[in-house]
Amino acid sequence: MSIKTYSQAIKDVIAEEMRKDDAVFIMGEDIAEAGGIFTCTKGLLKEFGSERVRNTPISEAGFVGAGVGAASCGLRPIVELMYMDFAYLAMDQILNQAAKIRYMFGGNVKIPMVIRGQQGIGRGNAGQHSQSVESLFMHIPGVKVVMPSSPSEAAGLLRTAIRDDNPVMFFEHKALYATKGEVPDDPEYSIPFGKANIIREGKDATVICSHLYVQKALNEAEKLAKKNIDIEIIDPRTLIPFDKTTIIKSVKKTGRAIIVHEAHKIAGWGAEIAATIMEEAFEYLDAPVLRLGAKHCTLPFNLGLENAVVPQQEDISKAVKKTLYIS
Amino acid sequence: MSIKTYSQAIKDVIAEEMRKDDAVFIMGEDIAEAGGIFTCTKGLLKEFGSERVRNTPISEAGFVGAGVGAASCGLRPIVELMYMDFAYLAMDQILNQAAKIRYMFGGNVKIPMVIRGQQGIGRGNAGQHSQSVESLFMHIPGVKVVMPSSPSEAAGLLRTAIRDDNPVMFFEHKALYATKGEVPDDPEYSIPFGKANIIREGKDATVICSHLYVQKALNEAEKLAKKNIDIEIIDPRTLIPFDKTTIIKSVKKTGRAIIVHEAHKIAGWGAEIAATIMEEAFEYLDAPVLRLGAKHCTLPFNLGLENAVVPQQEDISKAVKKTLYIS
Amino acid sequence: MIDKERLIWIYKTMLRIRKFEERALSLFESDKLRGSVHLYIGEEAIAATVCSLLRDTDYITSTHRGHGHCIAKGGDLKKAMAELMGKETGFCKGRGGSMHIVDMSKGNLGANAIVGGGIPIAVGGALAASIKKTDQVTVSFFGDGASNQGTFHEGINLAAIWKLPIIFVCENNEFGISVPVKQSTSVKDISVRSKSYDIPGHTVNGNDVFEINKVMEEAIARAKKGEGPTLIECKTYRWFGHWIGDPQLYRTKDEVEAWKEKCPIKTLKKYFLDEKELSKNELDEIEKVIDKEADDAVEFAINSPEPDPSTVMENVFTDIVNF
Amino acid sequence: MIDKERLIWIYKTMLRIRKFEERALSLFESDKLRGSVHLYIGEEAIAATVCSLLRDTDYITSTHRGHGHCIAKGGDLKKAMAELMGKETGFCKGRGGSMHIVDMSKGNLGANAIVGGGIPIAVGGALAASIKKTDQVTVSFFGDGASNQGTFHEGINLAAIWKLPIIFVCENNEFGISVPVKQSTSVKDISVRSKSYDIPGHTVNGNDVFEINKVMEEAIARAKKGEGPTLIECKTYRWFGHWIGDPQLYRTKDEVEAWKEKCPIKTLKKYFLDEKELSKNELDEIEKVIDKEADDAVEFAINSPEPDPSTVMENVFTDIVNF
Ligand SMILES: Cc1ncc(C[n+]2csc(CCOP(=O)(O)OP(=O)(O)O)c2C)c(N)n1
Ligand SMILES: Cc1ncc(C[n+]2csc(CCOP(=O)(O)OP(=O)(O)O)c2C)c(N)n1
Ligand SMILES: [Mg+2]
Ligand SMILES: [Mg+2]
Repeated sequence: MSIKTYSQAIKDVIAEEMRKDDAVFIMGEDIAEAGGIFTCTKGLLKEFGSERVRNTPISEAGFVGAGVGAASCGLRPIVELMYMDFAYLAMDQILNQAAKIRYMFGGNVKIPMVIRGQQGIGRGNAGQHSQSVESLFMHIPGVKVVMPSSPSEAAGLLRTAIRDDNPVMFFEHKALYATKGEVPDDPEYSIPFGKANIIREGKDATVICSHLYVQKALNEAEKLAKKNIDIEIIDPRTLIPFDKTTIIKSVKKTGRAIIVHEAHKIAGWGAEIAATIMEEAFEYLDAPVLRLGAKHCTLPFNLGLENAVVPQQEDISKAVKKTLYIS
Repeated sequence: MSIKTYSQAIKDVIAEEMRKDDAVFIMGEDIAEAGGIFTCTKGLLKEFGSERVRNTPISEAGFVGAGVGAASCGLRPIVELMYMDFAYLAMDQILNQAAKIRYMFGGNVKIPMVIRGQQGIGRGNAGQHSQSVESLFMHIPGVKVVMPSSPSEAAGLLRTAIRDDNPVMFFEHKALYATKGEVPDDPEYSIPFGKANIIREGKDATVICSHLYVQKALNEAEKLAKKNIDIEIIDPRTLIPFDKTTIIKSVKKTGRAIIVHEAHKIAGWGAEIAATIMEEAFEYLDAPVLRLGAKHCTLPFNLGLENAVVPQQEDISKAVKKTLYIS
Repeated sequence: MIDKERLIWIYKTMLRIRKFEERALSLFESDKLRGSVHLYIGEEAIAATVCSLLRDTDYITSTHRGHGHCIAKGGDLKKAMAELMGKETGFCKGRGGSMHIVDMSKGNLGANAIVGGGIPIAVGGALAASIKKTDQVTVSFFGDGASNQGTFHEGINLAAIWKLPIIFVCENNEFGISVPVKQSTSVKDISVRSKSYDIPGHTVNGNDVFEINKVMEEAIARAKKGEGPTLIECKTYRWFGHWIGDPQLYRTKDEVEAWKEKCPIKTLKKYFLDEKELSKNELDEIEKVIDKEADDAVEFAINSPEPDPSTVMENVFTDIVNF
Repeated sequence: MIDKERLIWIYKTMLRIRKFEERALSLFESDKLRGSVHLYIGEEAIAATVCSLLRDTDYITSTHRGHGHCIAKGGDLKKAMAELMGKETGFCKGRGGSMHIVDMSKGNLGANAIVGGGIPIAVGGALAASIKKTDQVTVSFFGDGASNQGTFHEGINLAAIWKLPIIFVCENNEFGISVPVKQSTSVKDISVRSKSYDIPGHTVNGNDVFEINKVMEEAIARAKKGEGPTLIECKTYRWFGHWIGDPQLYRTKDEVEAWKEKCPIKTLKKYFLDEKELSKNELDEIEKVIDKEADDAVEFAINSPEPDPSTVMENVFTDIVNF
């Protein structure tokens, strides 16, 4: 085990996988000499050279598409989007091309490609640089959707992503890069997709969350514990594929569920999980599944407003109590 | 009243609004001389001239963005996307620009703009020309989302869209263009956004659907009626804004709900409605809300496969019976 | 320079495309085939000549108007026709149809129903060759309309700065559906746009195999020497409507007839006869063989099974099948 | 030709931008201001000269590096500084911050945090003017990096075929964040890309108000005559890091210092003195006034109220507020 930041964990896995497999390469804006504006590719240029560590022009559709083509032809590109908000500029290449090619081509091509980058609030970057866009990619078939919430998950899930033979959307969170945590030194350490992480066991209500909300939920769990409320916290880790089993099992135990995400509430992934829980565990539910998500509002620049848009830590306890009909 | 097709209804409203308001103009691929490949702009060039009826190059980001700019500067553009699948090419201009400008700019600009076009299956157009993408636009704040299911709704909702001061995503369905129906002759006829349409009253279960599934649900309703099952059918008509009131009222009456759409089930708008119904009418539910939507699979070319992906008419009755615990 | 053998190959290839599409057209008209079918008839010289210079290991990306590219790159007529009919034996097992034909065994990275969508993908193919240090070249085919997409600009710029072994072949057939080039495109010769990337650009008669061959040979040599991309514009014309049933109000019958006079197949046939490279008998024999090949493709396609709906979820991913 | 009055206006405007940003920098460094702040210092000649030729009714679109454009277009320093601080009194009521300043009253259609995102919007502004048959012109400002976005290509092509009254002003400051132009861009002079649209293209010294003025005057005349767009590349340099704290490994201190010697403000000041257009005293007086103006802006911003969180849902739409 080593203590690493989330960004170090990411960089180390990229480097290890590039050492092991010549087919892996990385491209994106400012990732070479500068090492990425969030330092996730620092030092890679020096070790692997400019063929495999490429600065791109500011041409998101162009270089994501080049990743799709390179993947079709046997390479395993990692494409960094500086902000996941910029995925919109490459949306056709992601959702009409990368996601659909294998299927439309009858299985004759595979697209082993990771599109990774950070998203979310926390740096006052305003509306076009603070979104959480993972839900969009959950809806359209053909891409896997990954949400690491800690350094060890960043490492374990990224390794799986790089080795996956399919397009993977890998959503980092800007406010997690500096988080430190233990990461296994095993250069084969990986976390399978589709296995949720039970962060904390509990019996009174299930809180499903990821990214920043894992820590926030843990903080609230302690407070709730003092009031004899014992919550279970589950981080799905991947949205596609999704670990229904673990979540349904938990809800059957607790009878109550709350989903918390930074993405907008309306038509966000919380809706999918809530609807699924209802479909699969209706008779076990003692209260409606609740969802906490960002208001239906562009992320504002001002800090106070920003906080008014996304769920706050205390909202988790409030929601838990609501499902327990405690006022 | 006149009997019109869905496409005629659209064309007539565009023409009427262009006559009334010089600020309204339309642009898109092949909409001028050719009148649009689905004839929704036929004859407009002749009446309004090439300043206000413009063929565009195949540059979706460019001309959608030009719409945003023209709207900022006081015009009321209608932008036709030949297939809504191409919205991905203009995703940044739609979701980062049109949707956010007013908010980010503190309310100092308005973007009265309609982006319209057709989507869906039915013509063997395969994966990149058959999607139903409305759910994506429901999730990101700042655009209204409209789904007309009949000629009169196409007319009434499009008029409201053109007169709305906000960006409106107007989703037509390719398989509806030839549908005929009565359309009021009143050149002021409009349907407000956020008012669901109760297509059929019933007491046993609520079926929420739009586009092609309205007719399919009506067909099944007849069959079910013969078995003394009386369903209520509601077409939300607009997803943003969404008429929660009508739907919750209905579910409180029937105790059962089924949502049917052609969009993919996973993280589709059905999930949002299902989760909302649970939140607001939990204690009235006699069965879990069910969702029917396309499988998590790219739309295939082959007709048999295509039908295997999207909900079939009979699936509606099956789902209704399931919520009634009738086997 | 085109040697006799290659010239005959080009001729046969053009004929193969023509005969294939004539049958596709009649199948469509008799409702045996559905969906979007865009005919390449009239433009055959481009795909045939370009691909006569490529090996199976070289890559191409194709368009919505992709039958010609597929066949010229060595694609099997049977699998192509089966795909058009949505059959399990087609190139894509009936999942893709006319607009999504792929043939990896011949280096065809696939057709694309998004105008301009294939350009960055081709750049990626060339990037793969460059990273792997192979001598593969990539050709990206696209239309005049596609040259107004952002991907054209982004893709060529990428290829130019990275000096990738790729050739951008713009098939300028005067229209994007109903819109004439001059209404959509700010330059007369699209090859002028090469200047934006500091790469060579050529405009040639796209119905003339010798002209196309000359610039392609140069472009391939350049690509293989690591000097980067070339943009080639081939001026041509599609004989049929954009889609079957297209009223074609945007052009006159006379214009179409005049272009039919410039038929690349007829021209090359005349050349063979004039130069006494091939006799009338030999040419008839070629035609007979290809007619048979095309008929066999139709028969194969018609007799092929439909895909089994229970397999519909296969190949969304390489692994997950159930959700 | 620049008359004395306009030249003084340009000088004052450059100074206003400079002084404004110096204060923004120190507020940021003392943690009084957060978010993304991109300084225009060193590049002031472009915005000031270009906007000296525009009226309030003319439009501009701006970028992530937008303070200069906003101020040059007549934007109030107080509202600008308040916006940088996220205050209710800012141009966007604190919703937008540095990267989203807008000022419709002066024809500033807004900054944009998406590189290249403003180009099609500017085309739309010009389209509106064209449809309404006004004589408004639109200027779209963007960087060298933006010239590799698809929107650059699509936007200029649209403007060219529609002969819109618009001028594309590329501020080539040698880098897109850490990436030097020659690593990202396939041409040395970005103005060459005008050839792709059959429009005039000019490369000028972006620190020289006279050079910029000359090509801008031509471009505006052309726009007003209905002859269509012009592409102008202004070569310049940003003195500070891309963001505050940028380690700037991509360039040397010497290089930065050499560019500081080319300071457009210093140059114009020297010109005024050499030509005896303004005395040292007069120049000092100008500076004093602007220093005060900038200080007042800071004070105004600091003393302005934060937005009320209960209003956060306002202006998602013009009408709906509750969901
Ligand atoms: C992104 C996108 N926009 C629009 C279309 C609809 N469309 C299909 S083919 C076509 C015309 C293409 O013109 P061109 O590139 O010249 O190719 P051609 O059909 O003439 O061979 C259009 C607009 C599309 N398929 N994709
Ligand atoms: C679409 C998009 N991609 C990437 C970025 C991140 N980014 C912000 S500024 C910048 C560099 C822009 O370079 P240039 O256009 O030359 O403008 P400059 O900053 O040099 O003024 C980049 C890559 C962005 N904001 N938008
Ligand atoms: Mg064409
Ligand atoms: Mg720059």
